[in-house]
Amino acid sequence: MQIKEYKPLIVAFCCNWCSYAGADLAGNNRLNYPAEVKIIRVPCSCRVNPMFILRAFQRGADGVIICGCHPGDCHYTSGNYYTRRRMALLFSMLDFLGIERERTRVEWVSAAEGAKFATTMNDFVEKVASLGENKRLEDLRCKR
Amino acid sequence: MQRIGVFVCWCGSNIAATVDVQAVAQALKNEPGVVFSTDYQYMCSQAGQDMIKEAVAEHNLTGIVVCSCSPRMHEATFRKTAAAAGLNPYMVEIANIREQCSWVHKDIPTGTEKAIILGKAAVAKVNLNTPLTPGESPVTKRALVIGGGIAGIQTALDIADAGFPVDIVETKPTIGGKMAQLDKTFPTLDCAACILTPKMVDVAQNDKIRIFSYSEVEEVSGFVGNFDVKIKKRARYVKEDLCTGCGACVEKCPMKKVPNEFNLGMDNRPAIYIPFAQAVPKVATIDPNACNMLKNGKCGLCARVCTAGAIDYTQKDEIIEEKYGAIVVATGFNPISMDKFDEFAYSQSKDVITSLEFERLTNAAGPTAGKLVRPSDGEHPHTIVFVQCVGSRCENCAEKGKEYCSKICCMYTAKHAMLVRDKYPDIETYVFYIDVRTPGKNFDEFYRRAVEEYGVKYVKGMVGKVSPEGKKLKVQASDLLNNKQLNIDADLVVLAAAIEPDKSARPLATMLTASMDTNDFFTEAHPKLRPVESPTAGVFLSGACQGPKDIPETVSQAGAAASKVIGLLAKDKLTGNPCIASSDENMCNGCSSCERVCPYGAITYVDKEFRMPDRTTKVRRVAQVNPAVCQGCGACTVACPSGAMDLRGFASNQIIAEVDAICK
Amino acid sequence: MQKITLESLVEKAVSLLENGTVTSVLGWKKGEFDYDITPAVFESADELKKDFVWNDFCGANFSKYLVSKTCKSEGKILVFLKPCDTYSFNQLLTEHRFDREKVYAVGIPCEGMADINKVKEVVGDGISKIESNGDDLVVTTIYEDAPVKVTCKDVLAERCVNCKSKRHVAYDELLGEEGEVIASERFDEVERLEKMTPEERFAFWQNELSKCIRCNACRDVCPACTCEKCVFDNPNSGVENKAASNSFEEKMFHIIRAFHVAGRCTDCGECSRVCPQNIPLHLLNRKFIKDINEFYGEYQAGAEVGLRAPLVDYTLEDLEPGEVFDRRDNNA
Amino acid sequence: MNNKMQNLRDEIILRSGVNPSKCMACGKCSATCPAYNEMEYHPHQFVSMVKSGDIEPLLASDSLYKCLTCFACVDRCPRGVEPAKLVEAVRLAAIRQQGANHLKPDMVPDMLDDDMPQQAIVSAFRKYTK
Amino acid sequence: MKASYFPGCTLKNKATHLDIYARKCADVLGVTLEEIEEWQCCGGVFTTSKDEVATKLSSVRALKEAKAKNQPLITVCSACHNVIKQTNHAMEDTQFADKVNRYMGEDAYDGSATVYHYLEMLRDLVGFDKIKEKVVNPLTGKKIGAYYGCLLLRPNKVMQMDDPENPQIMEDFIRAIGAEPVVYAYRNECCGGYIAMEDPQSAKKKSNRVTECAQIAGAEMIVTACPLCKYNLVKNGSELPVIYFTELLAEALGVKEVSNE
Repeated sequence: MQIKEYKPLIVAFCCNWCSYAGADLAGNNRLNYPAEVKIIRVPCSCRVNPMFILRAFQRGADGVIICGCHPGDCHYTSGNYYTRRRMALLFSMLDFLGIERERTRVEWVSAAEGAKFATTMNDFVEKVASLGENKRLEDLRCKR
Repeated sequence: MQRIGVFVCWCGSNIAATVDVQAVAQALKNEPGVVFSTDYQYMCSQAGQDMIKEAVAEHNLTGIVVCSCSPRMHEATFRKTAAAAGLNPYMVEIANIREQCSWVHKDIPTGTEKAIILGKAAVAKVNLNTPLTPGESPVTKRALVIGGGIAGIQTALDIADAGFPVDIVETKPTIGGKMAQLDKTFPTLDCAACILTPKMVDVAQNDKIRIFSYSEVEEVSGFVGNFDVKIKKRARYVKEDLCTGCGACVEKCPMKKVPNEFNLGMDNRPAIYIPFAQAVPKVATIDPNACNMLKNGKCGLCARVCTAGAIDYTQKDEIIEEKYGAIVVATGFNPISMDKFDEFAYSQSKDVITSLEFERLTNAAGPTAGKLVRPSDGEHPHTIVFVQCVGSRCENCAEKGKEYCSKICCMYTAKHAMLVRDKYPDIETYVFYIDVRTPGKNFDEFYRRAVEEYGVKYVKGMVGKVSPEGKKLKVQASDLLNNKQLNIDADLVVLAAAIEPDKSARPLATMLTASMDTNDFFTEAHPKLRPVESPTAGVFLSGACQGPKDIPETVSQAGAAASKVIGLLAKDKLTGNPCIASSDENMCNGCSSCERVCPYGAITYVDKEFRMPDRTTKVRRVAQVNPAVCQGCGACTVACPSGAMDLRGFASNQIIAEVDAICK
Repeated sequence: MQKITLESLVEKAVSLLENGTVTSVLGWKKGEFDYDITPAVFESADELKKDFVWNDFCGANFSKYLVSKTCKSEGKILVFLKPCDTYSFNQLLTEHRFDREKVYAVGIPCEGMADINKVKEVVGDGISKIESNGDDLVVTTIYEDAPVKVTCKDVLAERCVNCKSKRHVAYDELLGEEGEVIASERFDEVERLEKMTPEERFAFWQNELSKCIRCNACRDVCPACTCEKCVFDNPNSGVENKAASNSFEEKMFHIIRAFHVAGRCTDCGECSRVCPQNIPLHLLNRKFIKDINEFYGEYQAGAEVGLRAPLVDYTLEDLEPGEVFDRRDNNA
Repeated sequence: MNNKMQNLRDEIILRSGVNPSKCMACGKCSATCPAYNEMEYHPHQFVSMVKSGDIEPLLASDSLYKCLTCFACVDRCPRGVEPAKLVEAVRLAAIRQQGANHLKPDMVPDMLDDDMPQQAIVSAFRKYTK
Repeated sequence: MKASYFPGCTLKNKATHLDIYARKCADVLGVTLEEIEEWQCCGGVFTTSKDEVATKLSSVRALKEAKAKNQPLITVCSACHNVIKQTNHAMEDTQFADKVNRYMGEDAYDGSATVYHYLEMLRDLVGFDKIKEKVVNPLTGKKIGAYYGCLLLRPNKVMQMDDPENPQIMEDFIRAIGAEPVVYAYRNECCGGYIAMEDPQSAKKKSNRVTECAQIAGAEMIVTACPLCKYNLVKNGSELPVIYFTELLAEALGVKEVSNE
């Protein structure tokens, strides 16, 4: 039997105006990043409800990353400022509960930063992969 | 249950080279709700779109998933296709298997596996999609222009020209703005008054335009197409409808020692005044801080000499409420204070002046009737030093200057130096510059003429110190090209002060919920593609409130803003983006969290009566989203603890479905 | 041990009822046991004189009850508020959750409430009677003949040991003396947990939260949880209550609940008081409060009506989520 | 720029805390410098020469000892470049070399007069001797 | 009010007047100046280089003592003030402070002492209004040009005494003692400083510019806080008398003794 190489599952929430476009640009420029990263498009990073993040973990995601416009560049002027507060508190809480802090991240990626998107994802996947499977937060029923 | 059709695009080899498109189509066939699945070379082509339309008809589809390039590319295309096939356009979802899959992954198994998961997520989402219809709101066909300088004037004229009524609100007693204070304009050297005052008269005579001078905007509520604005008309103690502008009061007023702000304090005016001869409206205004009658009830001379009976010492500030469909900000600029740059001795010598003061000093209607003399002693200057970039391009901007280039100084300084040399060839003129920036039609030619034909001495370098000594101003400067330190005995030093947005802009931006940059310039909706619109719908930008601009640029931007306003006012109804927030009244607590995070002020509260299960009624405060104002960011949906607030098109259960599909 | 007497409260309530200021009174009533005090509405002097209770177990925070009570009756309701209750009172007003006009709030001093679990640790189970006597509680059990004396101070509830304020931030009338805001050590326990390794923390919470039986008592008593419909009761939310499959379900519930009340929680401690499994739920809320204080400046929910909660606010200079940990590592 | 100069340049930038790339070449430092006429290389040249790594001529120049450290260039620079700190860093690079002290104790007696304040002597030593 | 006092080398030798009158006036104004015990040289000039640690140690010791007593540190000599204040600022950088504190024995110092120049003390701690009240011999009619030089004002980011291009503190001081300030452009330009030692010619040029400029503006006297400024101006032939500000203050407050120069 072949032992399957461990590949983490990463959910990336990307805001439509900057980061999703940044991811598109990474594609346009053929900048590779691991296929484990699956992007969900949201209008703004402030649309990301902590529930979505926990749900992802519950269903077996090994890492969740939220990407939005750089502070000051939000298409909706202030959405990412709320994201910044919410996620700072949420991530701190997850850490408080003993969840590895490397499993969560917020990164500001502009529409022009295709390269940053790719490096960020490479780096994030590598970090999460080194932690191994997400055991502390998953719902065992949902395991493949 | 939806009946979903899945359409997998090859994009030639763009997708097909790394993703086994047939396998994707095959895999998605088994997803819940999917009744049809196929692949094609170019889905966006006419043939591809026809394929979708036929499938909709044939399989009675209710939803469509297109696995193709980024939705930023062709979402609109496929929505149109759906609409043409009789589906609601918002029943389409795109799985991005090109930019975010085939182009970034190398081998076919990986690409195919991911493409299938992305397709599944899109299918999961479409299963929960509901048809969306954009909301509509009416448009009040009247525009408000805030600021009556050349930007505001031009915008108002253009809007009125299209047949829409316009109101101009101007804080000063007259419209005209900075341009009215200028002498000549570059690069053609037309006299500013000659080209501006006819426009001011046009404004006064246009029956579509109302001018609220000596007034300010007090409060703004509402939204695009439906703004409610309160305008405070300050008491000028003169009845505008009666005053004929004859000037008898101005002549007779005994209080003549008030610094004249129109001439930047270089001469005095009476307590009752008309800023300048061509003022519009040509109506006198009493300065309440200077008028003896208003201060202590002693005088009343102006009332006695006024044959029209226009003087009214009891006049009070008046609040005017009006509805507007669009608002144009044209609040303009001011030179920055020179207080923090006293190495140039601005506060130590009257003969160190700013460029705007220089304009007044050379203006035929200015304090010296256009005769260029030293302000300190009225003598003819022999050497004039112009210093550029004072306060512009400063790194330590927080305390002193501005980080940006003020853009207009290079050209007006060339103009000043040239005009001096033209009129007074005996005067030596030096211009100290860091760079001469002259991008603009006929601009560089103009600057070269100043140097080559008029003999203006341009020195690359900066002035380090100006020392008033006796009657002279000792100017110590560097000449970088000759690697020398220069010491010039000047009679007049003119500082090209950086310009900054008018102080009224910041509170106005708050009222309008329009965003600003760190320098207090209004931000445009898009720096290249939407340069005259604010991100706040229905608010437009004209002139230097958006960034430093010269007159030609201001006028063209003013016209552009006007055309945007006309485009808006020409509509009877506005159709919005249907992907907006909406609140479930049965779950809403009325806690105000959503209202506080809404960047657009789209959320209001109403008390609503609810029937309870026990047949009693209960009145509760619930949130309502104004569909015309909401832009669909979703900030409120997370702020809402009860989950009453959701975002159409990106509903919580849709996103959770995507998460589940990806994590499954 | 409470300084203010039962008689004075009843007297106040009766006089306000009789002079027509209020038409009902929200107060405490004995439940199954002496220590099992439940909130009750009284509408007559007789009822008050018969059933109204005030002792060291009157911990219940009435603020939340105002949401439903003010909705129903037309007349005014009298509510007795201990200092910590007034914060919830203000917070609910900030969120427009009840009509201030329909409430007559009487602030009463509080010397701290007893924790029955701590009493039981001393005297054991089978308590049949508890009476206050000066600084002591006199406890009778069915197993012992002689009653046992317990010093109130020794059995003070955790939230009262770490009382944050004896000052009332809202009332129409104040009985007794006004106290002061206290510099409490309430974050010490949070800090202790923060200093553990992630593994230790995970083990701690795994152990605590796996005790959760999802009875929803914490939610039902919480004055910040006044949603018309909780997301956990909403089948469309994706997180509705279901049989728990493993400990993560509980974690998710408690994280989301803490997040929903973050910035709005006044740290009244009711969640931990009512938890039948004695899970220290207040620590989750305090963690958020501590973080908010550290990241965005000191903030006490409910200190004033109309405060802008930290999660619906921002500054341009807020720290980045990634900096949270750098900061903690540097401080450690 | 050879390796040695590159190192020296980096060291000077590190020691002074000045980023010469911020300079926009306005020349205000040289315009305001009271010692300009005594200097072979002027403040703006210090900035541009350090930036380009052309440091050897500066090390050899007497200009190093003409700067009065009056900080006029520091305060008036619109870009916050702080040329005086750069001059100091280059001077240190020169006088920290063996035998390169610019002021030696035995030179001092001839320079003194009765009124010369102690401060002058101490300062000169600080600036010229390591 | 008590304050720590750092006189510095020159005030104990060539500029005794600056020191003596500073102390006398402080007594009159109700400020007790406690001289730093065993103070050492301030360092003479501030070396801006980030790797110079030893040159700053003596200033740090003085700062540390003031901090330990929890009182402000008062300086009079412009050079001392500049060096101590810049050192104090440098100590706010923790990396730099770490290096310095290795020499400081047990208690580390963190840059938290407050340093006042005597003039700032007059303005901020005593108040010019109070000085006005205490003046017994107002110097009415005297036209005095304040000479700041460079050290008091620059670098402004650190010194924060006044607007470096248009300072008012000395002018306000001159008004407080009843005289009339004369503003002239070179009051904040360099006198030539320590270059006077090895290049007196160059120092002369600079000094002369200052005095000329003051003279043209109509000053009858120049007042300064710096012994080196005074030396340079006087040595290079100032036609105007150059006086320490403390001496003028003493005169106005009536505590100046008959000259024994």
